[in-house]
Amino acid sequence: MQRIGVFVCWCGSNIAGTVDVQAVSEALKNEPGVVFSANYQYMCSQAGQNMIIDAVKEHNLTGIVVCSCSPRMHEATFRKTAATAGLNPYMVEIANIREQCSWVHKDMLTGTEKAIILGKAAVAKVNLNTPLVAGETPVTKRALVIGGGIAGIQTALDIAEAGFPVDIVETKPTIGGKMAQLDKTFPTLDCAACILTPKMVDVAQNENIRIFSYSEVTEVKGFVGNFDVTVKKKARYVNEDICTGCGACVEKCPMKKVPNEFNLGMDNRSAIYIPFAQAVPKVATIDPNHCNMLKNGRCGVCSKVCAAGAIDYKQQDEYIQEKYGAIVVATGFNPISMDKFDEYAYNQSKDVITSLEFERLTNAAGPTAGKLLRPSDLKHPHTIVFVQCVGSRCASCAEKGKEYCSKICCMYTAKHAMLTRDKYPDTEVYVFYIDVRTPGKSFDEFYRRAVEEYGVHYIKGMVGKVFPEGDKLKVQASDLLNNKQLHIDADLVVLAAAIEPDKSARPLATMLTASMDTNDFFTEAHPKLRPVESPTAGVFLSGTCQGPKDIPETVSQASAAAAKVVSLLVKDKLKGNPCVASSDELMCNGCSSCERVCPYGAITYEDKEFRMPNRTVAIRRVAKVNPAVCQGCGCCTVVCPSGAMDLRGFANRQIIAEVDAICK
Amino acid sequence: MYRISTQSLNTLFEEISRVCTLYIPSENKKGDSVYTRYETGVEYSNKLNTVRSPKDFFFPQMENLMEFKTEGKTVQLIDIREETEDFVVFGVRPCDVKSFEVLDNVFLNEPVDTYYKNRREHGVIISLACNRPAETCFCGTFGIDAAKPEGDVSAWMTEGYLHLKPNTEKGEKLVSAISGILEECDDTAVTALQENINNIMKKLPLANVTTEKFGGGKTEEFFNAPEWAALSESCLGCGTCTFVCPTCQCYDIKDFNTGKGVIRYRCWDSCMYSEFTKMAHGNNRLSQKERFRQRFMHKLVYYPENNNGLFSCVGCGRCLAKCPISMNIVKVMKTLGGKDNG
Amino acid sequence: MQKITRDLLVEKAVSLLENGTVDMVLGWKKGEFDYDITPAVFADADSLKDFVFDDFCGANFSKYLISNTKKTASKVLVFLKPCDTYSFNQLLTEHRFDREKVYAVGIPCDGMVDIHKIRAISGEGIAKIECGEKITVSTIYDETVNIEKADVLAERCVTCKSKKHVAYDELLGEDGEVLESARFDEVEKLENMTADERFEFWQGELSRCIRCNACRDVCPACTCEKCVFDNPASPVENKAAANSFEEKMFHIIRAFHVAGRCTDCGECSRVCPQHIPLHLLNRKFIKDIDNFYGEYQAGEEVGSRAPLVNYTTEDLEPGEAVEGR
Amino acid sequence: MQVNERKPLIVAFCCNWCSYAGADLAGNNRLSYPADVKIIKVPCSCRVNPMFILRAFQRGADGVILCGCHPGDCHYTSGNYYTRRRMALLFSMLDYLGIEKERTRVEWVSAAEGAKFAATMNDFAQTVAALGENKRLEDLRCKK
Repeated sequence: MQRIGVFVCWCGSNIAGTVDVQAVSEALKNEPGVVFSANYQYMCSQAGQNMIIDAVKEHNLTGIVVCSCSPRMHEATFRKTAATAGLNPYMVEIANIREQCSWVHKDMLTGTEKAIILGKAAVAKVNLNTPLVAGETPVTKRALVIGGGIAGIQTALDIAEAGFPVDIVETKPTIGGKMAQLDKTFPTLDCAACILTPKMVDVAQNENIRIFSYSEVTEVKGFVGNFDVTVKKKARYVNEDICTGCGACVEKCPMKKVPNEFNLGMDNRSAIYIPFAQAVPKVATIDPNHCNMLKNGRCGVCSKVCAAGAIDYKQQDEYIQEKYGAIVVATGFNPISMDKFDEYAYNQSKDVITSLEFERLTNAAGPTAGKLLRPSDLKHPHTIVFVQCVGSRCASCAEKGKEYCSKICCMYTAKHAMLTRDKYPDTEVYVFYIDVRTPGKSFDEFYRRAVEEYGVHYIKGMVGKVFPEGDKLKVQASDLLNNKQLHIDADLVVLAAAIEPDKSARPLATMLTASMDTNDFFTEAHPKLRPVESPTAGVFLSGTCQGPKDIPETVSQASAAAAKVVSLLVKDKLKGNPCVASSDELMCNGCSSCERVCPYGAITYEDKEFRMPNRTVAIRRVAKVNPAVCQGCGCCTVVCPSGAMDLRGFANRQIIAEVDAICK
Repeated sequence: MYRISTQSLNTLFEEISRVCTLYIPSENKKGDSVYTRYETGVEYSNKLNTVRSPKDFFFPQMENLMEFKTEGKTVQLIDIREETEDFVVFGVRPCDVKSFEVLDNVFLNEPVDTYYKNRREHGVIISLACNRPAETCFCGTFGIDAAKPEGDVSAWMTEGYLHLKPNTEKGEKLVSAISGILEECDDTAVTALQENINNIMKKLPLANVTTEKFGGGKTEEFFNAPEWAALSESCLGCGTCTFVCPTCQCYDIKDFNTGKGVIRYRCWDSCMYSEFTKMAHGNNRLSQKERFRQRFMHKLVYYPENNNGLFSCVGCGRCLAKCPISMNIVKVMKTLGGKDNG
Repeated sequence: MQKITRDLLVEKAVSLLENGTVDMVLGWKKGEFDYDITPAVFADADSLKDFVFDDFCGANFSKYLISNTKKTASKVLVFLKPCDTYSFNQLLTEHRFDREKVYAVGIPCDGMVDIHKIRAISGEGIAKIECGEKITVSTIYDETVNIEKADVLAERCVTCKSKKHVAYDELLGEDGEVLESARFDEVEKLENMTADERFEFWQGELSRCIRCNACRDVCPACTCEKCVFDNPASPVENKAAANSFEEKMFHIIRAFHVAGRCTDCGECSRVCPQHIPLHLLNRKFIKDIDNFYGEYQAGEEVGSRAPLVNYTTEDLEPGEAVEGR
Repeated sequence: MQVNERKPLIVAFCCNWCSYAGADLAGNNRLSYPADVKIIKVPCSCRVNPMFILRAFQRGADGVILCGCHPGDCHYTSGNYYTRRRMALLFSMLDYLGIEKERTRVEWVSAAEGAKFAATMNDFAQTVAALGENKRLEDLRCKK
């Protein structure tokens, strides 16, 4: 029989406001096994934890029930407390009387009644708890970073700096990501390339970092500390090790009419290409969809001009298998498609562009060499209308856009407006907005400068319609503050398109068994306290794959993720989850059902000798669970008809005890 | 002796059920005869045997004994027995009547099982002679006369009439309570029937199975007999034989936690089950052979040894008909009893 | 077509025993009457004198192979009717015995008869039964009844799903075909009733259960070392049903545990002393599995992946299951 | 308390990774649902044995709901796919036995769907309340 201590937390008034904590601790006193029951303002505080430690010693407690907030908050805390008090950490159960009781019920009587029942269920479970000891597994001291934008670059650099090998997998032929396409960065207006490209070079030169560019992750197996990952290196038809990046092939390639992705299709590139001058790795890639040699075997110019002999038309996709201890997801974002926003005439006029296209138009390395010219006629625009929140904060138009705020648009639009007015003071700049959101260091000052010093016309209201007429774009909009309709003849309209997670994120999440929210942003293990970890152990989040972020935020999260990875990789061994399946070999039939449903291949079989009646011996095939590989889902326990397979920490008896207690 | 026309059988049942609850054999949807509480419309079935034996009336498969309730740290014990009322069971075959004697020896000797005793005292048995014994019948082996049923009231079904003869005080009381619909008669018709039955009994295929070789004191002789292995070879270890048997009396006592208290109940157990009489040290019969042997040794050796030679089998034939693999006491007796047996 | 007779099987058994292929024969042993046949192990040619083969040899030997293959260093000879071969394969899929230790002889089957059905016609006191297309029953009361075999076929044989052997080392006679049987008709009939009618039907059927466990113990899919219903450590362990809840619990769990593994051999219903149509529970699962996840016959192939240890990403939702049939 | 105000009892099995977190989120956002719903945490919906569901009914539950990650999002990759098959068959069997199919339900609730969790529980509680007391899978011994 256990000696259980019950500790009811008030959580200030969070619980005590709706649950009579005194009544709960009194009621639970009479439950079987309970020898001590108390309540306290903040059980998670040092004083609260000390109270538990003292009670364990004073009352020789063998089990602890804490009625408090969700176990997702403080189960780990109280397990540590138990360990400090000399108890096995798995002798602790949490009754969630905050998130699943006091916060969802309003009436004190109802809340108290339910809290008591939840407490009883936890007591019933602890009565059947057994001390559990986690197994240990070695850690592969290598990290994988998926995505080579600024988030991936920063994470990789920080991990490498700590002395661990890191691989970056990037789908594009070069790392750099979206930041490489930007012109200037707010609010300091320093040039994006000037601050990014040195980091890219650092990556290339770091001995601890390998770059798999033009590659993607195709399979992830294993678990924290021991991931087995398959990376597909797509054939680029150029031997990376030999190519010097001289560019002779690019120059001579006869196929020069391929839309240039890097400039968002606003100019063309050749079939063999290097995305931009500072690309890392600086090697050429042949676009198989446009290369005549690959399509019909007629050409071969690049091969002829390549002095290094790096061209290899027969190159195949290559699959690389590697083991990693940790995985960082840094898959980034894309602006959403403007196809559904007919009202802005994006598909009808070349002069309606997105903000990212605007970045390329103002970038010295862009299609117009940095001169702000209209795409349609390459004339200088005199009236520019910026439309904010295109597809963002779109609660009523979820089929077109996103409900969330894309966060970065207010600031980059202010930047665009300011830079335009700075370089071309003869240009009238209008910005239509719902709200201007500028929380951030020096952000509001930046925005005010745009309005006050640069004379940008900020108009609260949305643009209803844009339509081309002659060489003008007719903009119909409302000015909510002055309550009037506006008609502006614009030369250029710039849409601040919402951003969304990269499309590769969803299948990747499935491979990683990492969860995502409904917008396909990765879910963090805790929104406040564990923002760079995914709920899947060993998988970390960096940058905009987790939610919209600007560069400084991305970089800080990237470094934070790196710190988490490093703190994982410095360990020689990892304590596993002791709540794993185990098979009672006396009852096991060896039928293989469990093996078939195990997603981790944790179950194997062995022929085992059993002593039978009358000194006979029988050999039977029985299941064995590898506790290091088992992740504790419990799927096997249900397909096992005899119940030989059970799950530690969530045993049949324990769950049934909870059911019984709840239904009493 | 009394009689009533078989056409007035329902009148008889109505009359008895006016006095107290009456159970009669009646056919269920599957064509099996089962004891059914009589009410208007329930039809009597003349089938030889009910699927379940009438031991259920005195020793039900499942019976709540008492209840515990806990209040804080105190335990309260509650007797949950309800007062049993008088009841009548009609149509109990001579073999089944004999089975009550086997059960009585177990439950009515010290320490007396009051649950059983209570029901036994309230039950009135109207037995019925077997006009058409089955091939599986071997009551004669155990000295039971299918033509002379015992019980509180004996009954015979002759051409056109049901004859009744009270044997006990309870029987007399019942007959006098319904005497209004009975007519007195002599025993000519019954004697003729008995003779007929006796002739049939001699012709039954199992008529020559004898208990000669068995009885108390034979443990040494049979316990290690090599034949047990082959006999039990294909036994599935199910409890069918024990549960349809009128004399099997083993039970287990268990507690059921309702969440609000604990109900202590008993239910039939079967020596064929792997957990039968499992004790703290483990199980004393580990193989099906041992469990199989236990059942027949008990019926043919241990029980008679402790009960003045009375065998714990009445030859009703239910296990012969119901065993999924057709292994049964007759095959055991014939195998162990030597060539001459049967 | 070669007629399969008792003598043919004995001849086969004797030759296999004598040439050393096997040292043990699983077969049907003669009983007291013409119908009470017991599965038995025959170790030598001499003992085979009690071997019988007739229309009462319904018992499925597959399950006996688990224990008997462990007892020999040589092989066990087993005679398998078509339906038995499915159980045989299913047990192999679940690694329950060593295939190398079995010599399986497939024998055709034109259906077994049900003594309960015969008795319902002939009455008690059966003295002799002569099998054939016409069955002649004589009683100890000097009556003789002629019965069409078709009228007294065992329920599972009436809706026989296959005359084809899916496993054997040697086949006697000719193999048959998988049949289009009407085995789901009864299930469908129940499905078409109202919920109240279904409840009443099953309440009535299951209330007769005496928890003798015969259905479980005979079932070739129920081969657990220790059944959850026998294991005192299990929360459902019990020796008798206290009420209708426990009756349902037992039968739902029993059927669920064999769902996707049950070959529909029908032994459960055959042995039930209370004539509960247990196969209608198993067949419900089989029918649902066929409808929800595509046709699947347990035991058709060794090593096939049973529906409950398998999935597709497009499976129907539990909420659609009732309508989805 | 009045007789007709009998509150239904609902047991909700929630997987640790999605639905339990979804329930927490409902709490964080103070989205209320009936207190009749009592949550039992399991690592994955695939941990739920049909026996647990029957047990809940035996002990007096009027409805049992199972919540897991959306298909494709299982923390353990495939657990909820097995859940889906098992429960489809179990629910169909319960219906076959004449037991109200509305008393059992499976819902996929992600960690982000606090609102869906609350709405689901409100709806289920209402459905179960409308069915009244569970009579067809009850064990009278547990109801005293």
